[in-house]
Amino acid sequence: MAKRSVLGLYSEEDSAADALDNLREAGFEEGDYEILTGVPYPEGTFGEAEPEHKLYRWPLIGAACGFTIALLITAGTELAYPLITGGKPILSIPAMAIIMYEGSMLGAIIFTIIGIIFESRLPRIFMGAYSEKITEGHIGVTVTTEETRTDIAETALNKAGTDGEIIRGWE
Amino acid sequence: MQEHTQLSHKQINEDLLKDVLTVPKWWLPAVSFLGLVVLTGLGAFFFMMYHGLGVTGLNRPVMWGVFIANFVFWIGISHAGIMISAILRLTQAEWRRPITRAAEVMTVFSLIAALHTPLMHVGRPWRVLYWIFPYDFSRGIWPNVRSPFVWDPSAVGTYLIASSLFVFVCLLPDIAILRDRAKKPIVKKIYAQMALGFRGTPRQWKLQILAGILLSALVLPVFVSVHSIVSWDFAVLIGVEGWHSTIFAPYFIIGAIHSGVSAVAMLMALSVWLYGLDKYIKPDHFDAIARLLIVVATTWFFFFFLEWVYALYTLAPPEIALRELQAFQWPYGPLFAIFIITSFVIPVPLWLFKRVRRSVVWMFWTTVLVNIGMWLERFLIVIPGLIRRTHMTFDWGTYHPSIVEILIVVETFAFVCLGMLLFAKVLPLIPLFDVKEGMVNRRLIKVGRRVIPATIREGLPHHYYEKKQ
Amino acid sequence: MVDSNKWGMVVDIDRCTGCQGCVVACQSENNIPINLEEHFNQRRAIQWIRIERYWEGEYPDVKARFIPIMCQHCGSAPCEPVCPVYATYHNNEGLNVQVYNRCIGTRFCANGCPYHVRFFNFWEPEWPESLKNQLNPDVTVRSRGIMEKCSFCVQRIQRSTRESERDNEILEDGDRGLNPACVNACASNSLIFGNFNDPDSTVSKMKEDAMQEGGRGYRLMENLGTDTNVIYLRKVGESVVEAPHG
Amino acid sequence: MVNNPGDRVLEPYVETDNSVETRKAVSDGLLGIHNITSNRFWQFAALFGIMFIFGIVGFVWKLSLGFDDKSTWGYYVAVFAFLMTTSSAAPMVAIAPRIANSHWRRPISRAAEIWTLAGCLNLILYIPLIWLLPSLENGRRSLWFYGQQEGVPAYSPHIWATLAIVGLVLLGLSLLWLSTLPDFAVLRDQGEGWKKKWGGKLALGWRGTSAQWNWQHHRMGVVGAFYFMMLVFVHFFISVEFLMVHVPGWIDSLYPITHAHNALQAGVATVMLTMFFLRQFGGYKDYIGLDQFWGLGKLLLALSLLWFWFWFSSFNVFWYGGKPSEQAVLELLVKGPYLYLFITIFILVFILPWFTMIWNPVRRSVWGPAILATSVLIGTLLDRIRLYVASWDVAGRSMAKELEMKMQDVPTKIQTPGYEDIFIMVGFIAGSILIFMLATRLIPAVNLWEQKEMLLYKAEIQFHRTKVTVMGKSR
Repeated sequence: MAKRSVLGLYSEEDSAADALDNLREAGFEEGDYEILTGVPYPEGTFGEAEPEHKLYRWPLIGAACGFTIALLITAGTELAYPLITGGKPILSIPAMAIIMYEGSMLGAIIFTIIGIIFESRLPRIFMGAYSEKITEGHIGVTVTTEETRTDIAETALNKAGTDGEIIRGWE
Repeated sequence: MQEHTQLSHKQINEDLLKDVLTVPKWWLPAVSFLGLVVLTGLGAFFFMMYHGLGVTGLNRPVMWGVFIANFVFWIGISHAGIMISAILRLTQAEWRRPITRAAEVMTVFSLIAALHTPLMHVGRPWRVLYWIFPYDFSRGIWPNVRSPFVWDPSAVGTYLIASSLFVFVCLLPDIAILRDRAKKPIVKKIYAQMALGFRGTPRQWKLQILAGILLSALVLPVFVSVHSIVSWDFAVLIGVEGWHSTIFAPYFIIGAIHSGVSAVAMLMALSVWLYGLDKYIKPDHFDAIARLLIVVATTWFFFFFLEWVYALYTLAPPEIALRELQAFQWPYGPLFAIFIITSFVIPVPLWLFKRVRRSVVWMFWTTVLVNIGMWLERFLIVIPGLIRRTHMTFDWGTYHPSIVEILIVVETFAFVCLGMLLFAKVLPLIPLFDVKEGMVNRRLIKVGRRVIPATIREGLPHHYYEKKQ
Repeated sequence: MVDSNKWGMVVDIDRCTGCQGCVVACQSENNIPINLEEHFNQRRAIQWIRIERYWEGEYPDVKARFIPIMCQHCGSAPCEPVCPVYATYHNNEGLNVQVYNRCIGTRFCANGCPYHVRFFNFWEPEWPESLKNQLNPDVTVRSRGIMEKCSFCVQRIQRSTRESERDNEILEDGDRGLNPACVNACASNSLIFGNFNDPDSTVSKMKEDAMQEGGRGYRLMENLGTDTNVIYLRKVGESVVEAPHG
Repeated sequence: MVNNPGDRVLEPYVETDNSVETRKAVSDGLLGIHNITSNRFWQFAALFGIMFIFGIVGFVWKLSLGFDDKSTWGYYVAVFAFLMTTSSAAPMVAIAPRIANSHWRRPISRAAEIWTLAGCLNLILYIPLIWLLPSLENGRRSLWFYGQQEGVPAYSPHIWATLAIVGLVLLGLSLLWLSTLPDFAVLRDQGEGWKKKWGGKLALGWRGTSAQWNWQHHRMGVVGAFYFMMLVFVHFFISVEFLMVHVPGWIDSLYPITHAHNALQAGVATVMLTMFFLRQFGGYKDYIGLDQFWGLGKLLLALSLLWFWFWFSSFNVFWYGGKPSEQAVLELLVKGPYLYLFITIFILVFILPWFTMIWNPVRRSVWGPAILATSVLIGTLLDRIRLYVASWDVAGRSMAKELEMKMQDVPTKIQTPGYEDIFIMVGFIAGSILIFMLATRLIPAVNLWEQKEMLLYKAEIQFHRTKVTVMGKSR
């Protein structure tokens, strides 16, 4: 079923926080509503729940992959075409170590980037209810809910004293 | 920061995006001129490719010339970005905020510039792909992983990919601002695509902050490895006196940081003059970076000293002869003197004065001097080592860079400037959200009559303190 | 004849007259581009083997000493591992071979070589029309942009070994078909070529008594530990030219 | 647009709780802990004292054995170098963050500085070495590369090294004294008995005028900077004159830096361990928090990564170059008889700290950093033994004149330590700990004035719906 999203704009941090309280009273759970800000505030400024994430896994997985691939490439090429150069051993560990190191770092970084984008739930196709005032310093509270409950959300948002009109959008 | 102006977010948006969304007068002529220089350089490259490397000044003992010196120089500059942004992010230095992005962007472009010359200077550039990629599947021969020239692409490639992705991720919130500010619908659409629908939810912000810290921690080791590997291009060779020295890796790194951080100071001065960002880049920033430079330069000088001490410590006649050539014989003697004076003797004592540290003009010119000196340093590492008179009597030479080489070297400089200008046209050089965060987190502490600037620290969240008791 | 060969050379400095015959022979055998005057002025001349001349003593009693220098075919060569594309490597016959097709011309090897016997083709090599037909068909004509160096005339080694296998006769030591051009051209027999793995070959015998205590034998730049396959024999007589050491 | 929060240019003032009461509370609390001396303390002090006496015995015994056979002196020099790399490097942990003006250092800095007192032991250990160093007369390689030139004192290496080491100790003591001045004043005013007396003597009539504070701040900065430079130079001398000159062909221009870096790493580890003991047994639980271990942990992680980088930079160049002389040096120090020792060191000093410290929970704990600090310290001790015993063993073969070492010159087995060596090793390490313990009786192990200064700059405030810490930067 189609979801609607409602956005209220606030000029005061506290009123935005109040809006969250009202929404909780109105029976919306975490995840139904979200705070939109133009600047990173300290965690829990609006009494919102601390977002969970598993970002720290990504670089480790990436490093493991990169390391393995680099190991396969280096050792594989040396063994597949065993040419003696400068009396160095066929499997020259220090030389391999350097490339394996770079490989694991590359893997770690690429996976971290993917992890960051994935964990912050991007890319997002539909913006839903959004206002350009947010990047000007307003604080937005958006609620995503069924068609039927949008009015409840609106009243809850209004009670905290929105500044300007309520914006509705499709999810 | 001592003096501080609280600006509204609206104000910040207008200040920092005006040159992105509109065109300054000087922009078009500057870009077209630089573009011309770049095209000339590329023309010179194709000329060289058509006639062979005979058109350069290279000869039998001197197989590497200004190309490689230039390569090392640009790799050095490229270290500034990570140096500034990563280390200052990790140490939570507040003054990093307006600087980081410009530095990172410079990293990306100077890395590409660095890649120019070694790829151009090979004998058969049209076969350069075999350098890194499999030569011939049917015989299964791949690059020789024992060669430092295979370590190089792996390291530089990693560094390039990493830093450009780093820049992109840290750009997301600012692209979102551009998306909201852009007037033309088509431009708006493009920015909207690039912003990936960033809306600024707490989760997204938290991951932004984490990205800054985590990626810095990951890129730092890469940045150390890159220049070490570049230095091993020289240090592994036993045939050339003055190259086979274990200190090369740290020595190159610290030299790179020296020239790189100076380049960042130049960049700051230029962005103050060209884009009028004096509201954001304050004398305090120059002061801080100059203090950093004093430390870096002194450390660098100590490494330089060690390298020389150990060269002479061997008491090997060829080594001593080489050092004489480097330091006292024409034309390298004067170059050596210029290098020492410009990269250490003049700037460092000047930076000891507060008035110099806090003046844009002084900082600009001193850092320009440093970079002249550091370019010469690279030149003096590469060339005399090859020119020196060896045991094989008939085999020592001289080297004059030809016009072709000079054109290509100039091209790399123009390329970096052009890249920066183009970037600044489409995306802001100063991270808006970072500056805004700085403003939000800024507090003032009154102690008696003194007002002390303070910031909200999120390094160790408060509940850790609670856990502690 | 032993199964795996280790080709090498012994150079007797005492016999060398510095006649440059080897240099000419090498030029014509290996299709080395003609070094015009401007090539020398540009310091880009190519000589796979060259005669270094040292003056010894003070005028009037001054003596010229000559030492021919070609690729030393090092056992652990500084030039080999630095090549990113395996264009130079050590083959199982003890030769330091250069593969022209693989070379992309980074010139790393040339910097690595302490003997300076690696040469880069800065220009496209050219021959006058009259000389087009004297090019050796067994040897590749190198294009510009790649490295080249002494190969101990690998084409001759290959041919003679192939032929000896074909008519299964033993490839005897010092066979003129086997010898590199410079060795054949040397009027004073100061260059001797052979197989170090074959205990009764001339070179092995010479090496044996040259390298023993008090012998005349030495290697160039022994302190670099390059383990070369070329043995030099000191000058005999009243004044011994101390050969250049590192 | 009054209702646009972006236009709200706020003047956000913050109140910090630096009232007289809180300040008094802090100083009283710290003084209270400082004044307690438990029996356990005396028991341990006695134990270390006895060990130290053994050390003195070993020292005399060693001297009685004579200086002729250099190869037997390796362990002795190793102990000297170990003390040099731990106790003399510890103050850097106070100096560097103080110059960077970071707050987490405040409870740490004093303990780090007290370690300089142990530097006096280094002086005692150093004296015999003067007779061990070969002079320039026998044409040995020297940092003063003017071989046997005229007009150069043949003993110039000894002179320079002595000056540097003495200078380091003096600088350290003056640094400690400078930073303790205000606390001596506190002892003078609040302390009782002998502490009051000595505090009065050492405080030099410190009254805390702003001029005095300014003077003290700047002097500490200058002395700290000089201490760092001196430290680098001392390690430069030690690593060259006591290590590299003895191994012909060991031309490793990076090594002095490596030596200094090992010192920094070991110094951080020392301070970590000190913090751990002060927190668990010293009663400073409320003052030494997790973020101290956190900060130190990050330092140790960075330094451990650097350890590998420095080692590999040297190793790779030697391995690739393949000169016989360099191969011999590698054979001596890494591949040869010391291979297993080296692997142990590699694990203790690099692998362990690296793989554990990358985990934030480990860095933010109390036990994690302590255990890793121990492993780093053991590793560093073994490392000193590996390097010094190996090189002095070679020196015993009197190859100082030669420029290069041949493979066959490389010793095939590790020198076994004599009883006197073990006595010295145990005794002098115990001695430095003893000095530290006794020093903490007079000098507060967590300094008072920096804690009180902290009150001015740190505040816990309510930010809308959350609590945050506000940190001010004074200078």
